[in-house]
Amino acid sequence: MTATLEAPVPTAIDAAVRLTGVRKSFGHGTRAVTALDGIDLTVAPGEFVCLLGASGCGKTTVLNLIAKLDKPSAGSIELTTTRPAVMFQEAALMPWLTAARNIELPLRLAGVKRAERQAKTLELLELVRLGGVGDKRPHELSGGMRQRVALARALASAISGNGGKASSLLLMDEPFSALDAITRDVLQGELLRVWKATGTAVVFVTHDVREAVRLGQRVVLLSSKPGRVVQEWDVDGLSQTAESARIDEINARLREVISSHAAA
Amino acid sequence: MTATLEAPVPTAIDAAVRLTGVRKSFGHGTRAVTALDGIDLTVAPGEFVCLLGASGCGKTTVLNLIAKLDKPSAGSIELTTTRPAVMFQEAALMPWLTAARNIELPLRLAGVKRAERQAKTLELLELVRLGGVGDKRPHELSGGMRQRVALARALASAISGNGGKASSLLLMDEPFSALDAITRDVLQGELLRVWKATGTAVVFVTHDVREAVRLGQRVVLLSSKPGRVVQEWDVDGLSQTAESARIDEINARLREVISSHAAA
Amino acid sequence: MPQHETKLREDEAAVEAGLDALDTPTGTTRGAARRDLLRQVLAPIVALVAIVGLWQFLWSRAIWPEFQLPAPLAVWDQIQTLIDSGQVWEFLWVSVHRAVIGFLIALAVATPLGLLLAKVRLFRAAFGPLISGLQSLPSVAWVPAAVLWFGLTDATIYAVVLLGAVPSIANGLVAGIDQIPPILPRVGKVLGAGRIDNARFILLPAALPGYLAGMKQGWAFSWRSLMAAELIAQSPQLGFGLGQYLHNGMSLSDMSMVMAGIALIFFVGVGIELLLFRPLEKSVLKSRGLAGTH
Amino acid sequence: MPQHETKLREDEAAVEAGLDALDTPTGTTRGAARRDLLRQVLAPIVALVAIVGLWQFLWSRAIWPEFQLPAPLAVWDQIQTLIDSGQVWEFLWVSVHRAVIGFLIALAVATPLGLLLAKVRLFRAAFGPLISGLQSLPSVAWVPAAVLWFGLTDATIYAVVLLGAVPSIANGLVAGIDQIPPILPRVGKVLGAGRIDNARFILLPAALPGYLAGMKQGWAFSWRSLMAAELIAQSPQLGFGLGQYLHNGMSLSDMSMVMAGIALIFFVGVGIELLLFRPLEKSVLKSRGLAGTH
Amino acid sequence: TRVESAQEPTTGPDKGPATELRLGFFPNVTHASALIGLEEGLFAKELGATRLVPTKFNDGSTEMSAFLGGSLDAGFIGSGPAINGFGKSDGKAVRLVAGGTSGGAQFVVSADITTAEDLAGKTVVTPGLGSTQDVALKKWLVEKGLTDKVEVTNRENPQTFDAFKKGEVQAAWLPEPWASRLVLDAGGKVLLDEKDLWTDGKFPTTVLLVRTQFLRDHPQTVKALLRGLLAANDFAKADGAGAKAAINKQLEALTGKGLAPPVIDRAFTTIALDPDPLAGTFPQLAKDAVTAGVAAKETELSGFVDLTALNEVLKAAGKPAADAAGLDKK
Ligand SMILES: Nc1ncnc2c1ncn2[C@@H]1O[C@H](COP(=O)(O)OP(=O)(O)OP(=O)(O)O)[C@@H](O)[C@H]1O
Ligand SMILES: Nc1ncnc2c1ncn2[C@@H]1O[C@H](COP(=O)(O)OP(=O)(O)OP(=O)(O)O)[C@@H](O)[C@H]1O
Ligand SMILES: [Mg+2]
Ligand SMILES: [Mg+2]
Repeated sequence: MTATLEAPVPTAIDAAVRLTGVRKSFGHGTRAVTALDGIDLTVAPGEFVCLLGASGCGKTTVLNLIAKLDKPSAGSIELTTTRPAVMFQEAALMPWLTAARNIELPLRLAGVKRAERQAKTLELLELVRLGGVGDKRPHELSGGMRQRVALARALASAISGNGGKASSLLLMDEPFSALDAITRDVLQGELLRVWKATGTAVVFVTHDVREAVRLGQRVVLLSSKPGRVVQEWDVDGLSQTAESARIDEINARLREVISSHAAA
Repeated sequence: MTATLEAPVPTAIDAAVRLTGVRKSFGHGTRAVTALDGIDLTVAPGEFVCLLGASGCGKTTVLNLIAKLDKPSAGSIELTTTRPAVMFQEAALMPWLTAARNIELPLRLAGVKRAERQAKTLELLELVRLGGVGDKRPHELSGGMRQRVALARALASAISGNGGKASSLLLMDEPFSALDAITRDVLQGELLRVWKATGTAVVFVTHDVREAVRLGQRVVLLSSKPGRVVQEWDVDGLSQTAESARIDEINARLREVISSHAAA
Repeated sequence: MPQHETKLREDEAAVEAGLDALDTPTGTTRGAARRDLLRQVLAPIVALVAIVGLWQFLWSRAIWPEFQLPAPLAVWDQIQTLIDSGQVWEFLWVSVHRAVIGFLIALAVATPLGLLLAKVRLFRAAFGPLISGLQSLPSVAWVPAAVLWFGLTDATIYAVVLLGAVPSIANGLVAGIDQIPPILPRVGKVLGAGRIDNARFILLPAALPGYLAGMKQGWAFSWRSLMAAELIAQSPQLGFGLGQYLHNGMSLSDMSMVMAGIALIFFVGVGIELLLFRPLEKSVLKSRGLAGTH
Repeated sequence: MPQHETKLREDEAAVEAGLDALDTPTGTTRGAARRDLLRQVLAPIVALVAIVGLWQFLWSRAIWPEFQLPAPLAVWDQIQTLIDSGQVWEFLWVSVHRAVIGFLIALAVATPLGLLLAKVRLFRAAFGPLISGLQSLPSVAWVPAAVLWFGLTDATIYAVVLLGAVPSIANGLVAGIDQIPPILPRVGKVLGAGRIDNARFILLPAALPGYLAGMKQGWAFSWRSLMAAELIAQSPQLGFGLGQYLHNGMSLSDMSMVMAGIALIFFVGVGIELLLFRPLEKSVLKSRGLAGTH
Repeated sequence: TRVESAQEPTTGPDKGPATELRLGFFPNVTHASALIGLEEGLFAKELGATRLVPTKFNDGSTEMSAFLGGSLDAGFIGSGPAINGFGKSDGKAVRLVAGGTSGGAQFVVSADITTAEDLAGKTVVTPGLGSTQDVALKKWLVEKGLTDKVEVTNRENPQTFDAFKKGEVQAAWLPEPWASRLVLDAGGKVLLDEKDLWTDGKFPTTVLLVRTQFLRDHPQTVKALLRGLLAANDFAKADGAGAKAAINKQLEALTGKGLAPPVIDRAFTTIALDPDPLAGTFPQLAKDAVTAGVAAKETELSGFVDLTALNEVLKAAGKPAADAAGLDKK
């Protein structure tokens, strides 16, 4: 804990995550579905990558593979970071724990001391604008509130996972989908702040092109059936106008990809 | 099914739904939370109303009350329509049924004949762009696909619920939140088509002001803690420019309401 | 037609509302809580009184001779005698403390066993069926073997109790774990829980409702096995418990004594349910929003 | 330090991978399926063989006298004799068909009972504890009463079986229903399901995993109660089942016969588990994505 | 507030032979008459068209329950449960119609016990609370003044046998063949033969009970049963070896195994098959139960014995009548 912040040791690969020729099929025989086929994707340490794609194209599957929750059917996945922190598409809160205890859970698993844990939890609750509802159970929360608790938990996991050290990874699956515009704005800002402060790499799935461009340094578009990387855009440090042009461009391409799929 | 479409019989009240002074608290004693307080809301037969509000302000609670899934703590709720069809915020699919059978369930409960049921189900699957995955179980679907199955089920329920007759009601809780922009566009179009064809009243919860203005005839903004109707806007038949002005106006008001709450 | 339908629907609604009203008396929060408690206590008593009333009625009609259906009062007299002589406390103490100890040991053995069964596929394939087979062996079958192996000691009794309760609790835990939404252990994994932490922080709490159900069945097995063991193995070393009392009633063909024994065993079962499992179950379900109010 | 940690983590990962490999042999789909089947069948056999081997070893060390621990072969001889004389089929038929009939009746009674208990609060408050109390009454306690009331007929046997199995299955169903995510019955309600439809299309299927677990426990209760009931007496009306065979072994104090009886009862238990409950359970869990591969 | 019972056995007309006779017994040497009669078909022959349904029981109390529940018509049973059952049904359910076996119970102890005094501090086993042997032992202990010095427990006979063999138990009062097995297979010796406690060495071990209602309705069937009983006893008297073989065959069929020849030989010497129920001993037995502390008050035995049928059958066979000792009248 008292270790000084070290710069990430440059590896031979110099990538936080590298997927090479990854294929993933579900099921056997005739019922088999190939969700992903030939995914190549590299995320540099500290990079913020946004994944876009049609509903059902395989974005969640990519995150699961990176998090080692599933095994690829073919291809390889290399991770040089610490255990990634994941925010699932569903809130997936432990129904027997209060909101605060849910957030505390990763800290507890990481062996953080009680007092520190509680302080951190309170801080995170405030961050997701849920101060005061820490003692509520998941079933007493609204959908958006649950999503924010899940976000806080993922952030707690990200903090505890790297013990304050660099070269960590945060995987987020549509983290703001159930939030109103204002709360979303605030949380996007908070996320960027955390990202900048910790230098963690982020893979961020969203359906909102505007959000992707605003947050990400790079936007990756997946096709569907099977999922493949179709195109990538560098969206870092764009001016206001360039940003809105890029949004239109991506939107157009997205429409093209999705319609072609619908036609197929 | 062969009955001719009748115009809704004008009732003395002439409202599909009327909430008068509705209050709703959860829990007892010191842990009690007042989610809604003094909600007055009228939805005319065949009207399309969009509900907007901060995360956790009570939108879902309003829908639950209208659907008679909860009882108000005070105030009255009158319904002149047939049993409302509801699309919940979660997909809430039956995990033991395939996608197709989930969609078929309301038809089955309504006693629709087998052949007709199946034809209808196929049609609805196509409508939500899920032709071909009808035999998959919910856990084999992506988040957005599940949401679309839930949408198809709600539409099936809406159709079966009024037996083709008028004066029905459709309650939808963020039905498109997990969908990509293109699919969402398509489904918004389909929803409008269904609405126009059946003359059903719709209460539609969303966080997307643009969507609310595009779809709704009226937009209702709720404040939070406790939820109250703050303002309403008529957004029917606006021109392109009027629409975007209205969107900005609503957004500003929303920001105002939500920040005031955050400050409180 | 619509008019008619509406009428019907209203009637239905009225009926349902009536049922609901029966179910959930409305009122102030405090009043509701008190009424809830009252119902918890009163309802089983009323049901019991009704059953005894029916019994008394059947008896008074003299449809069956006294030795087939003794009078409720005769049975009560037996119990009264036991209470007056203070013996009842000895019986209850001997049996209940044994059942509780046996149950706790069973719990301690069955929990790791259940976790292994649920989570190590090979172990489950190999031992799952054997454990279920073990569960279906009647206690009476074990008693002679256990007496032969352990003599007439408490070890015999505990062996018989464990052979019944352990598989039942383990199977309950396995069923509970099998029903955990798979996303929760996945969350545990990404949050950095190892095998032990996963069991402790995710699997066991997540499986708790199913586990509790298994524990209830396990308790029933413990208690039944204990009674069977006490019925068959009798000796001063073993003390004198409810099973032995029941056995004496049977040996003497004394129906009122048999019924008194059954009544005592039954009351212990009901007591454990009301004092232990019911509150546990309620709080577990309630804290998860599963209170089942509908 | 980080280096070291990484090393540790890798080691752990290797261990886990090893365990996983044991758990889930990778390979082609067909191969995997075949290996899965093989494991289902082979693993319990290997486990059984190991247990018998241990037994043989203990016997060969002659730690206990023969009448306490008979040789596995002596027990096998007993079974062999039964098979040769064809008697074994009679025993099995008598006992198993009774247990199955009893179990089915119990299921038919317990299902509506469980639904009522789970869904009507007042009913649950009144009868829930009584049913649990009933469950904790040992079958042997009922035998004299049942003989008095129903005579030496199958009715007695079924009464004893039902008194054990019905509460168990009903409690299992209640536990299953209690664990249903509340959103599902709500969905049922908005989709227009009445009380009956709700039970049929929502509650029962949703509670199926818990219900199945209860059924397994209920089956164990049926089978155990049946064995206790079969000990009562032997007459042409009652047939000659496994329970009677076991009892004969006991009254001859012939350990090898007792063990043969236990073995037969055990195999029926394992057989029912492997042929009925295991596949049912697997398909139910699998179709819900709960196959528990992790 | 109970209405007058309609369960008084009705004294209707004789209903002729029954269609079915359900006969209870134990697979035990003390039930020799039943086993021989069944094996040799002697009951069936006499019963003719009445179907015989033999029902094997494992203990007296269950058999008594079957009687009380009306699912048994006649049955061989120990004198203890017989008295007990009669008392429990207020003298209604059953009648004693004949004797079965007398003798056949011994007090077996391990080698180191030679006198009654040696029993102090030991545990003695009997087959069941209120069983014939249980009562006999407890009464004996009272007479010897050992009641508080000796612990009496009940175990099933086979368990007692195993425990005796393992040395866990040093004394047991058991019926045949278990007394013989303890002596021959487990190294026990006889401390006391129950015979020696009774005048003439005769006491009822097994008797034949008939359900009162059945006796009223079908006296002919009961007589046929009794003729079968006499035939079985005559068979045993005429052909001792044949009788033992018959018993062993029945045991084998019923329990899967017969008795070793030495055991059955020895057991046979201790018992006597006698249709006389020795009614005169029953008041004493009822008293003993009170002395032994297994009954709170002495069972009122008047009306228990009904030897009308037996004496008719005996007379027809040219044998002397048996005496009901006054117990046949209310
Ligand atoms: N466990 C599974 N079994 C079978 N098929 C699956 C499974 N999980 C995912 N799939 C399939 O894989 C494809 C990709 O699913 P995935 O969840 O990755 O989509 P997604 O891009 O996250 O979509 P969404 O935006 O709707 O969340 C889908 O077609 C889905 O049906
Ligand atoms: N069962 C419950 N018990 C206690 N509190 C509840 C319960 N259900 C809802 N609430 C509270 O009521 C308030 C409104 O919840 P509701 O679900 O209606 O919000 P919402 O407007 O739908 O929010 P979102 O946009 O996040 O879905 C919240 O503060 C929530 O905590
Ligand atoms: Mg997804
Ligand atoms: Mg909501």
